[in-house]
Amino acid sequence: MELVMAIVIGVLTSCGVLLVLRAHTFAVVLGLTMLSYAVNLFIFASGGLTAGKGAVLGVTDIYADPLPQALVLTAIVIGFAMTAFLVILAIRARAELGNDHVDGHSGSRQQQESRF
Amino acid sequence: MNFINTLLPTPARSLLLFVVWLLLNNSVAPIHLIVAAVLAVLIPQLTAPFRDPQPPIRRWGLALRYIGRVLLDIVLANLQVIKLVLGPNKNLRPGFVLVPLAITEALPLTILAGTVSLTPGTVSAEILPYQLHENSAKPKFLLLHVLDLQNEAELIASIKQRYEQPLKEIFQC
Amino acid sequence: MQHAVIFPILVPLITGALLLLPPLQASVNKRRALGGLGLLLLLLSACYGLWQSAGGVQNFYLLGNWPAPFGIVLLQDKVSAIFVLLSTVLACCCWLYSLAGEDERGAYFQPLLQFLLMGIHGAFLTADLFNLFVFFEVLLISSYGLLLHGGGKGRTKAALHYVLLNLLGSALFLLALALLYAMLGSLNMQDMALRISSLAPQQVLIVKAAAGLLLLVFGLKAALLPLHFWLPAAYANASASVAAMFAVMTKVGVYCVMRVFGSLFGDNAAELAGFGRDLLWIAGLATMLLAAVGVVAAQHLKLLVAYLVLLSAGSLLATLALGHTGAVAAVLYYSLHSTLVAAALFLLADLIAAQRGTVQDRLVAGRPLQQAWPLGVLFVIAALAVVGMPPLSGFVAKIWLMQAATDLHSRIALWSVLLFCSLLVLIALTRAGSTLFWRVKAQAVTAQRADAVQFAAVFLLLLASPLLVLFGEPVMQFCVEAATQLQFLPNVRAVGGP
Amino acid sequence: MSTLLWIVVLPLLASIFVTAARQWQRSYLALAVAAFPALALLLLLPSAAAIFSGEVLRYQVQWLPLIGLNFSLHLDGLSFLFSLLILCIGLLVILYARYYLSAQDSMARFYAFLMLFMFAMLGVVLSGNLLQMWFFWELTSISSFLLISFWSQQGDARKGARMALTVTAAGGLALLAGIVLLGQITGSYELSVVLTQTEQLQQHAAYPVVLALVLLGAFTKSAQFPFHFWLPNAMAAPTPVSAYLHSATMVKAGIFLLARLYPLLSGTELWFLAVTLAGLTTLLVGAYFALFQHDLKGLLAYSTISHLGLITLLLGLDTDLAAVAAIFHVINHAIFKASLFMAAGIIDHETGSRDMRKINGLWKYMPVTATLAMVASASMAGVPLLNGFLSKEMFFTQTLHQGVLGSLSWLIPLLATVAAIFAVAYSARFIHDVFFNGEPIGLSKTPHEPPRYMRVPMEILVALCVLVGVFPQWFIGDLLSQAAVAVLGSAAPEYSLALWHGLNIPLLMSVLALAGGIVLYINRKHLFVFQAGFAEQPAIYRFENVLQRFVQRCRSLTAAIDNGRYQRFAGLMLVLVLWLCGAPLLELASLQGNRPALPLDMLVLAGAAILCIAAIATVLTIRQRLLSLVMISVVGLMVSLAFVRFSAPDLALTQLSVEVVTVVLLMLALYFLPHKSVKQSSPGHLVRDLALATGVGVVIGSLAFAMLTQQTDTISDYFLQNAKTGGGGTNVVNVILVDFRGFDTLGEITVLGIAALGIFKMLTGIPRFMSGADGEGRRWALDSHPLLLAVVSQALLPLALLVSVYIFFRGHNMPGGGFVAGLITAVAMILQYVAQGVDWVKPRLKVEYSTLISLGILCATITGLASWLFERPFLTSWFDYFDLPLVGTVELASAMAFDLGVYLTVVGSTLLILANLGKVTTRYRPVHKEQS
Amino acid sequence: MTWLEWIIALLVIAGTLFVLLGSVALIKLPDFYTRLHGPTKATTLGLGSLVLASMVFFNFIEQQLNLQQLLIALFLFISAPVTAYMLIKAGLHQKLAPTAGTQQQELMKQRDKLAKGE
Amino acid sequence: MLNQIVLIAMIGIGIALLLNLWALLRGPSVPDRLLALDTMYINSIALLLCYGIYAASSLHFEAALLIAMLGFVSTVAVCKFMLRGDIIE
Ligand code: NA
Ligand code: NA
Repeated sequence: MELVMAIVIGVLTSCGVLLVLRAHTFAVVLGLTMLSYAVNLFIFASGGLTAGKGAVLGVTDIYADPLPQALVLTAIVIGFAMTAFLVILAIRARAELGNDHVDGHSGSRQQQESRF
Repeated sequence: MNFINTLLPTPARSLLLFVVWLLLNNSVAPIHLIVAAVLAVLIPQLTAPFRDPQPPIRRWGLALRYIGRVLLDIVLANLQVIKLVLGPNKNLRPGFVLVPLAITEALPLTILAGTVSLTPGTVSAEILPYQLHENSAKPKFLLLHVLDLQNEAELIASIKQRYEQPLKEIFQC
Repeated sequence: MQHAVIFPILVPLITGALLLLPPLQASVNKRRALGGLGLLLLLLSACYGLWQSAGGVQNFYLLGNWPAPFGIVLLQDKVSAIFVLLSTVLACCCWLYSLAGEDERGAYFQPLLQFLLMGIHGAFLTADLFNLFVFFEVLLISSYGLLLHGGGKGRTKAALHYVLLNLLGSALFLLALALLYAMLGSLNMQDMALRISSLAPQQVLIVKAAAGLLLLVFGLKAALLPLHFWLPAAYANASASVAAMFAVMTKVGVYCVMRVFGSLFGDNAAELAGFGRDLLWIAGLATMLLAAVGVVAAQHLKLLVAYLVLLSAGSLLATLALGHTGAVAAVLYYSLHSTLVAAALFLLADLIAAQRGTVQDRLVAGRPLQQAWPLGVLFVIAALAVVGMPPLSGFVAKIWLMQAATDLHSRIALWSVLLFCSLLVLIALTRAGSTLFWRVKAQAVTAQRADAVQFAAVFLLLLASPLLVLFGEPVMQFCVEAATQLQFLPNVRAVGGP
Repeated sequence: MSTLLWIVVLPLLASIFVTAARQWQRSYLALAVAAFPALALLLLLPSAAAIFSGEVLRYQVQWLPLIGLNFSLHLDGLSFLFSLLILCIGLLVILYARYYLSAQDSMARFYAFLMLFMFAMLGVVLSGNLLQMWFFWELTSISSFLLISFWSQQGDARKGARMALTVTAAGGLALLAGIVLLGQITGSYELSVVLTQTEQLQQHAAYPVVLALVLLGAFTKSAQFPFHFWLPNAMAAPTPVSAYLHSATMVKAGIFLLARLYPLLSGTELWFLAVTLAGLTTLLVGAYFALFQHDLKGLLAYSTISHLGLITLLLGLDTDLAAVAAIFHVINHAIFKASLFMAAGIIDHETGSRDMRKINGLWKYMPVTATLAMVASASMAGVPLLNGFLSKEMFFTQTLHQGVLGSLSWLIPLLATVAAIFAVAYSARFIHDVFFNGEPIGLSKTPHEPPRYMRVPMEILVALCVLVGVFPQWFIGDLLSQAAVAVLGSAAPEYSLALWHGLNIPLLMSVLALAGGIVLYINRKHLFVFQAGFAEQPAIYRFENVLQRFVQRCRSLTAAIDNGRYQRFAGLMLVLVLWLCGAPLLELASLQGNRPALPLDMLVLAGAAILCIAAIATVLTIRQRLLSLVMISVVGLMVSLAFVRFSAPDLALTQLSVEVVTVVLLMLALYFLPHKSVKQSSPGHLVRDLALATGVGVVIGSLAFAMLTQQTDTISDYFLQNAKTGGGGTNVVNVILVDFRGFDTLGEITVLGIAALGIFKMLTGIPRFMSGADGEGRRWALDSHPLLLAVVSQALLPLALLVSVYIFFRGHNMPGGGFVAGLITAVAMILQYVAQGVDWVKPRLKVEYSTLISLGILCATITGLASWLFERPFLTSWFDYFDLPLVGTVELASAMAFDLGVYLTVVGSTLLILANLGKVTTRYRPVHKEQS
Repeated sequence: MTWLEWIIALLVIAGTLFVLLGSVALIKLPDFYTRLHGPTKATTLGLGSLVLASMVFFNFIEQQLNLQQLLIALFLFISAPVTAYMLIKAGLHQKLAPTAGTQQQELMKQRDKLAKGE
Repeated sequence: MLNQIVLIAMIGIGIALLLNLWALLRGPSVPDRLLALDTMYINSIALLLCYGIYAASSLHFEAALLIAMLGFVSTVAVCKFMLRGDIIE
């Protein structure tokens, strides 16, 4: 099971990274969302995997590590706030700069200068 | 009576909330009863502005019967759908049907459209004309998509008779 | 007054929240008054904190009354007290400056400034790594809002890059946190430091990866090469008092390197002791060089100052990499000096730009300044301070940084880079100054005269520089004590333990 | 000895005073300013007795002992001599400047800068601490910058000043490095200590470095070759400045430094060679180029360079007497050069030109000035009976007695003679070309004698030239000997100051120089033609060009690195991740740790497969944005299910509700963004990104695996044990959120609130930019608020609120809590917006969202503050159980109030964001014809 | 297995089959409009029987009062028709082609006129 | 025995989810895919219900309820987007 989890995290990270490196804000937003999935799973995984019944007292006698769960919750909320901000910022950039390129200029110029 | 009207402007809604709260808590303990009652009063008050006026349910018995009939229809008709879905696609006779409407009030109409969609074989596609603004013409047609359309007239009649008529009576509209 | 430790976080939080209430939304004056009151209280509590910490005790504040290391703990020591006071003083001046009208050039300036302070102070005070992340986010999101204050294409573009990179950084921070929690089983920095010495070899390597990530994250905040990308554009485009306020933001990164790496990878961290110093050293020096080149290359004053901020960040981290108490003390002093002076320069750049018509702060001939004499004097003072020329604080800071290098190699590298950069900055600033003040092209036009509060803000910021020299002895002594205290890790498990 | 302090500080006070008194009448102002250095002089002179008897006066205050910088003054023979020069010539210059400056010039500003400079210069020469000396050293650079650029409207003045500052400050930085290194070697910066460490220093491996750095400082300041070029360009300064800075003070600071550190640094081969060669070259270069200057001040500037070279050369010679000669020449040069600069100033002032090709025959117009200038020139040329002759004689003598260059040492006297010939020639030119040589050409005014008092300073100086020249021992004997003692660090050697030392080689050299100089001057035409062949761009242009090129280089470098490309830096950051995380992983023997693995099940495998495929599909469909949004929703759903599967119901709830809000948000965003994007990445780019993405994925995945298989002892047990007893809740995750780590949550909701504020900020005044049709070019449908949706959403609202309340209250003991409850409420409200629009919702909603945020944050904070009433730290929780009749046991907990804060903030923030965004999209909706 | 368990098993299996059926319909049926029928009905019904199974399980086997699951069914029965309605509206708006044998396709075009009340 | 049956049911639902994914990837139109996504939401509820029986735990009920409530909202939002471009007007 751990291996599957690790692979999922890896795949999500890869996809996220690939999207984060695109030139359009929308792709980058999705990439960051994907990365945050990966990160959340990663934090979650830091407590180890438990197939018990959560961290609710009295329901079970094997408890999952509650702390990483609490951390993930915080991370999810903060991630949401940040994503929301970024999305609106992307809109504003589109509106003000006339395109949705991450660097705020049109595609044709980008193609000539697309160097890493 | 007046007091009750201001306290519970929408009794059906309050009742629903009361029951749902108990369901949610799986309990009829006194504390939950109290809370359910409070919420059943409070929430409708709070959400009253967010509710367009709708005709009230006049005939509760009929309403319950209607629900039962719909549930039964869902189960029975689903069995027919099994055949259609599992059989070869060439046997399908899909089609669009325009059902002229007798009821025009929003809530009954919604229930009608919902019922049609839930019962297998038909899906409500459009309520025509659109209610774009307050002066729009009242709804006249329900456009349906039918999975296996054999007899259009029969289908229309059955919908009007099985669902539209009872709804008209329930809401007295 | 056991609660005084948390004042620097709560005062801006409450002020910021109150500023959002409808009565304050309606009136500019009420908003300003409340904002000012909040800052005043904050200043008092920062001073009190400094006074409290001067006693030499490390004050713990157990949030929720949970014993360490289980609950979140705030730690007030000399280092955090210094930085809290620094950012508060800075904020007061920026706030003062903004009163000339900048604060109303967009919504929510006052509350965002308060929340930014909350975030910064939280980062300075917390002893919990995850809590540090949370406060990072608080300060970042406030800074995003502030960066966009006033609107305009340049700001939007700069903010886009700033936000994107920082979001990546936050993700990395979380990865690092998770790894550290998984290996060390705790989030309290001091507790983690205790646990780090008893790691299995396999775990050490994983912690190393986490430490690398942390270094990246803090490097991003501190704008270390090649993670500095966001800084020049963001600072150069931000509106004046925001840019000035941002001068302390890179210091947050520096502070975290100091605090987190100092405690986690301190002397008792076995084979992880001193982790990252080599990297910081190289990257710090490279940052300095790049920044100095940027300073020379800058075609307008705000960008120039932005690169100056970068330069100071590089100097701080390179010096920090030397790793001994003396270096840390020098870093503390240099932080005080560079933050305030850079902030003053940002504000000055704005004042100058406002009086030069369409050319703004671009370094080309323009129309004469309306108030050339007072602005010129302030500019000269700020320039002297930033170049590190006597009689202002820059030279003391520079000498101290130089003295921090004691072995041959670090001397050669640090001194040559530091002095070379000083020279480049000098060249750039004399060019800039002579262009802005002396190369006059068009006829004088009556321009907006700078507001008295604006002058006051710049003056107050610059006043710090001579004061840091005149009263250098106690300040420096305090820095040394703070650095020494930083080296000495309190046993957090003994605090309110079960 | 606080008089020392006053001597230094008085000019600074003058500077401050004059700034305050800038409205005063010019003469009064000058007088008042002069009073300060005059007073300082009065304070200095009484110490002469002590100094001449060999005492050293000190004054020390602790200042910044941590870096070794103390305020420390040190008055010995050398500093006495220099202080005297600085104060006396300073006084003369103040007087002179009173008449020199025109009515347009701000006298106050001039005097302020001049006094500042005097302060700095006195500080340098009186410093008893090396760091403090550097402090004043740099101050001289700065104040001289201000003085040179006094006429800042002239481009030459600005450039000249910048050049002078750049060169001298660069030297200053080197000097600083030298001093710090010196301090670190000798363990102190105090002169009194440092000067005793000669042996220790000279045997230290870093001695050559120290020497090089210090010499760099000294040579740049004293305009030694090859750093001499700034001095001629500093002539753009007002002439009183030149008379002061470029004759007697600033340029002598370098010489002073060499003299000051003479006991410490000299005596080694390296010193002799470096200093001698620099001095000799400078001597020759200066003398040679002086002849070709047409600008009066240019001639004097090169002459100054040459004389500075001469003094440096003397300090480099390996005889004690050479050092004495050097000091002697410092005095003499100061006197005659200051007077010559003043002469040049008068000529400039009265003729309006400094071009020797234009000004001729002034003897007729200003005979007194001409006489004075001629005497001073003669002194410069080394004519007997004048002071210049004496020191030059000593110089010649010493060139004959040294062995610095080994077998080539004979070159030095030879070249010295050559330089002397040139010196005579340019002095002759100064006299002949200006005061004789026909009539003036094209002058703007008719020259005449200057105002009476403008000539006084010159008269005094020229008188000194003669007096010293005739009665050297009487006038400066003691001064010189005590200065020499200070330089040599021991008793001065035997020497005699006399006009006549008999017929000897030096005298022969003098005669040769005088005769040769006259001959050379007479035949100068040939030399001028020869020199014209090498016509070069003036130094100032070359310097500016170099600087300009350098700036351009910097620009292209900066542009190449900080190219404004997000992708590059994001990529770099990820490469760093790969490196920093990958490197330790490579060392890892095995990823597998000690924790027992969970058994695999098919369902999880299926879920993982769906998740991965959906993630990849998101990437593949990224250019059809709506589609990739749909794909990523699947990922989100699967992540939530994973949380359920692995015992994290709270996470699942949160993830699910956040997911919906995010989707709604992204939909709103899509309205503004293009629905499809053009391909922008080249294949190479893509391959590289793919490789990077794979690499990072593998590294993070491996780390995850390594982490998952490691068993660690964590602090979590404490939470499990204390959640119920200490936190009053059975849902440990929730208790952590609202209690153990409630502070995190407070920060988290603050983040959410701030994000909403920031978003509101961004949305106000956003320019219009939106599409009138979808990606395929279809116009939008008519039905803005479908009936069915409207009715159902109205019906769902109370139900959703009820569920919110339920989730809210159970959160403490079961999965749920304020955050999820808040999102459910928010989503239900959003559904109202979606179904019926802003215009419908807005009037029905009485509360401002920002107020909700504020109340939420305040509610949580005040809950935390309440614990202060019970003398507990912030956020200390409280809970209790109450037995109520009929109702049963009820738990009340402060955590609920805290959670209420969370709830309010979440609702407020989410709605503030979405409702405002919705408003914006509608405002810019193009109106369809059919609809109107 | 007790008879109660048999009932649960039966309900679970029926539910699963309907769920599967809905998903198979999604794959198999020829056009968007016909595919829509599968999930909106079969799946809803399948879910209904699973809810029932769950309720029986918790109330009678686990012996705890548990009627919450009803709410899931309630929500579903309220929302499924709206989802279907919105989806088909979107499909019609995008003029997705119905399968060849579809009767009265002209109604799709008439819709625009009827919508405006003409 | 019951557990075995529920497990098999869960695998059946898992297969249904995979089928949904196939439909989602195949499309061809966006409404088609959206339909697949919506079905996925509903099937997830089914899965959670079965899992509840399997684990004899009602802890997952809220998650199912939330999917029922919220999955609907996001599907509707996407539909609204396709219809009007603007989901909140
Ligand atoms: Na002439
Ligand atoms: Na809208």
